[in-house]
Amino acid sequence: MLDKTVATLEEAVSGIADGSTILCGGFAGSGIPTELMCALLNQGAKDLTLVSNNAGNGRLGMGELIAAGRVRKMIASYSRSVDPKNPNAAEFAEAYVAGRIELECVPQGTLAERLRAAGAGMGPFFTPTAYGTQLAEGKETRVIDGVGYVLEQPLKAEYAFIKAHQADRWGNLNYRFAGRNFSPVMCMAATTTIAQVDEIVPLGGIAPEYVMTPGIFVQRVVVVKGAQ
Amino acid sequence: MLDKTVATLEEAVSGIADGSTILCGGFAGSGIPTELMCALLNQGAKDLTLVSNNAGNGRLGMGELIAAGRVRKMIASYSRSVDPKNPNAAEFAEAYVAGRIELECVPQGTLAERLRAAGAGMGPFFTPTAYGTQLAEGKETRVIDGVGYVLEQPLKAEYAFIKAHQADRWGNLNYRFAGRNFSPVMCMAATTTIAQVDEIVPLGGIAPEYVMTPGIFVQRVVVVKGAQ
Amino acid sequence: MAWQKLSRQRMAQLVVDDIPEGAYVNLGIGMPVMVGECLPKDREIILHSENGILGMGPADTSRPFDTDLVNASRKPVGLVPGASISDHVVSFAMMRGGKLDLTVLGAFQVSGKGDLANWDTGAATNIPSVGGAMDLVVGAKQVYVMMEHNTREGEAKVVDRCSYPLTGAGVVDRIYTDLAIIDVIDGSLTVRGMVEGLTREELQSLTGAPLKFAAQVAVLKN
Amino acid sequence: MAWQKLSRQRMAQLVVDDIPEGAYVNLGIGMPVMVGECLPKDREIILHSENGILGMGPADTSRPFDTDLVNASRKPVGLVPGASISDHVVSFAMMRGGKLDLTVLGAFQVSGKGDLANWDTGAATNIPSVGGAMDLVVGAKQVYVMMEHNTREGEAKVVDRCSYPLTGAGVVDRIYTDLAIIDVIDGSLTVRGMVEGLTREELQSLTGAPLKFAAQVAVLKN
Repeated sequence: MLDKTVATLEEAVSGIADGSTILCGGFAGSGIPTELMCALLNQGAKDLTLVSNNAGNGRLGMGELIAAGRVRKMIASYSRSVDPKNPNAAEFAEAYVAGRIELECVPQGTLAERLRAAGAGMGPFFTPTAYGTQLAEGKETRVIDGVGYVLEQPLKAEYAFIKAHQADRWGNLNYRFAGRNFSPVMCMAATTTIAQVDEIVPLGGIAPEYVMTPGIFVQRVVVVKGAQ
Repeated sequence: MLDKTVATLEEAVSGIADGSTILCGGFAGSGIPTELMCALLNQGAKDLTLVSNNAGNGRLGMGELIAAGRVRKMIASYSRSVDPKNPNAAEFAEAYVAGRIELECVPQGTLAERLRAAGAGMGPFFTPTAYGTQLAEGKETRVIDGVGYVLEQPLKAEYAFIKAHQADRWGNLNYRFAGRNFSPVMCMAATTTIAQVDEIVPLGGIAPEYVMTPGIFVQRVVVVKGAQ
Repeated sequence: MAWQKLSRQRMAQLVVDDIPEGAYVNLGIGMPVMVGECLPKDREIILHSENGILGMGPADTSRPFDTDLVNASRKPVGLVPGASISDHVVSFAMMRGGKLDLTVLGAFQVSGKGDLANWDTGAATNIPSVGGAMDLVVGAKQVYVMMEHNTREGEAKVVDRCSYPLTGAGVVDRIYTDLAIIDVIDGSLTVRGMVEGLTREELQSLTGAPLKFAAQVAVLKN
Repeated sequence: MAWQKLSRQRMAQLVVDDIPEGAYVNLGIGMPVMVGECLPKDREIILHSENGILGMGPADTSRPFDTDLVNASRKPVGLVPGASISDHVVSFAMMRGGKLDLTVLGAFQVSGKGDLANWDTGAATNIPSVGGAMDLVVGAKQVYVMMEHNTREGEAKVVDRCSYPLTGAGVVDRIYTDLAIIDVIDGSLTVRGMVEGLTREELQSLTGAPLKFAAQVAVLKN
């Protein structure tokens, strides 16, 4: 019997080694796997590279990991706090200004495409995004039919942390509204995808046509009721 | 008011010029826009390039267009008939053997990726598929970390012919089961996507989370009841 | 004759007037948000948000805040009938793939050739954060910029050459400022509207790149 | 002692015995279809079809034929509980992206280095038709081939170098024939099972590439 569910958050994040790269789903406060990141704080892995659109969603989770010095590098499209008065990425800003964390700033669509290339087994690809800007500096470029392109590399990872709505024991997932965002592509790009979900439904409980992430892209599922 | 529905198949295929490239959805008999292709036969456009996984699904539609000498070139992954006793692509075979039609054979996954690159506004991409085979001959290749890749080009088109299940007047679509296949990516890769559907539902009749092709990728919708 | 800067409200209204029915539009953060607020309810303009929402409308304030229904500024939004949800890959395919009819963005600077600088002032203390702006400008069919004509310090924001890091080169199609509407055509600027009472010489003196003037220059009023 | 070729049924059973519980498997057209037919109902082996079906099962024959539920051979299929539907882009991402644990394919020829030729015999009258085979072989974690050891004319199908056009170079991990099970390890062939009564010399004489033999060579019976 194929059963990807695990009983506890502790079990969900077990075995994550120092130096791992972890894709963290979520955008602007929706679809954030906060409880998995909190569990990782307890688990102890360090020297991590985190990949996420934003560099935190308040102190809980990613902010704590960064504040605790466990994150070596952040790969993100938007690491500043959106609202300086109510900063969502204060811990990152502090670590960045102090030179304690490395940042790779990637255009948001290129971030999605680099993850997709990795998940789909592709090599590098040419994208028009960022051509002629400083984010293309040092990268191979090519002009085709008058349009400039930048060669970008696949971005794969050992782990993905995902927040989904429902799962079955085969790891099929669905998401609520814009909670979907980067999650499907991150599930594809990681060797081991760990999903925290609101609830587990029986096999077949998600209609085949409405599965948003097929279980083949998911390795561990844990229920977190009343997630942040 | 934004209304992409048109009343007749004739209107749906109007304006298609000689020499156009048309993406035709469908795989192995499912999701085939047969009635749109039949309408194109009446419409008269010639010197066409058709892009489709298979080179026909019986005589009706694509077979007739090929038999009538209206198709200059076929881009497909599998142009042979699957069952020689009950051939699905007899008209193509006849035209091909007689030298009346050109064929570009593309690995199925590469066909999907080339369409996706066009639809997503990307440039060329490196894929491991076909590396070291005759389908990579004459193409740029690169070896990265010991893996060989072939550079493949985006494949865009003036038109896509799509069969979907339901649509609303904004062009949002859903599909039944494996009728989905190439359709979503073909909708993305064409300038003008023309969808034949089983029925039109009111705006909001397809739940936002279950829209399979957002209307932004669809330009014309026509109802065909009891489609082949 | 004295002249008055256009209000932000009026600038937004001018943009709205130029959006065709049925257009797919992405509105950037900052001033462009007002364009969304000015859209008449009887027009079908379909708003796109980079986090996969197509068909964004006002949030239903009678319900508790739903974190899964937010825009890129983390603000609550709603879904209009006909809305759809996509993941980030498809959402950005819409942007880069030329499917959006229009994006309206704020800017630090726009050059006379249509270069846009709107993501970073290049200050040493900045945390580089580009978001989706670079994808939008390469893909949207039309890129409109909404910004004040001059900085608070009186410096031109329409410049000969951007001193801030570029978001994209030659990507801007039209600029709406509190003084003028300026088209970027074949790498040069053509004024198509100016506030009432402003002279062409005055506008040029407040602008860092050479201006041409359309045969018909509209008179803009608050 | 006389020896007998394995039946196709027995070959399929040998493959089934080697598939771990919970594996994601794509079965090619032709002989591999029998593997699906041999799968015991109490095992959870998840079958993938290139047209976006993950979790394929037998068709419900009590219902009329549904053209939207077919496999790559245009045959009716069903969906098991837990099945999902994807479009072609995602379906092939599973294949190329290394998510499938196993694909079982038919072959015209396999070389001693694991090169596979299974899409074209190179005949001038052939219509080039590759389908999804090239994507499968670059991506699946394990590529098994099922084929007869020799052609009807007695020619070896395990060859030193494929004379037919390649599907992929160095991609095959294991070969199941009606005479033997052969692993491809570091570019050479190691026999791990042979039909009862066949000598190593006889097997080598029927094979076009040099064979090594595992420490334990299983005895295969019908």
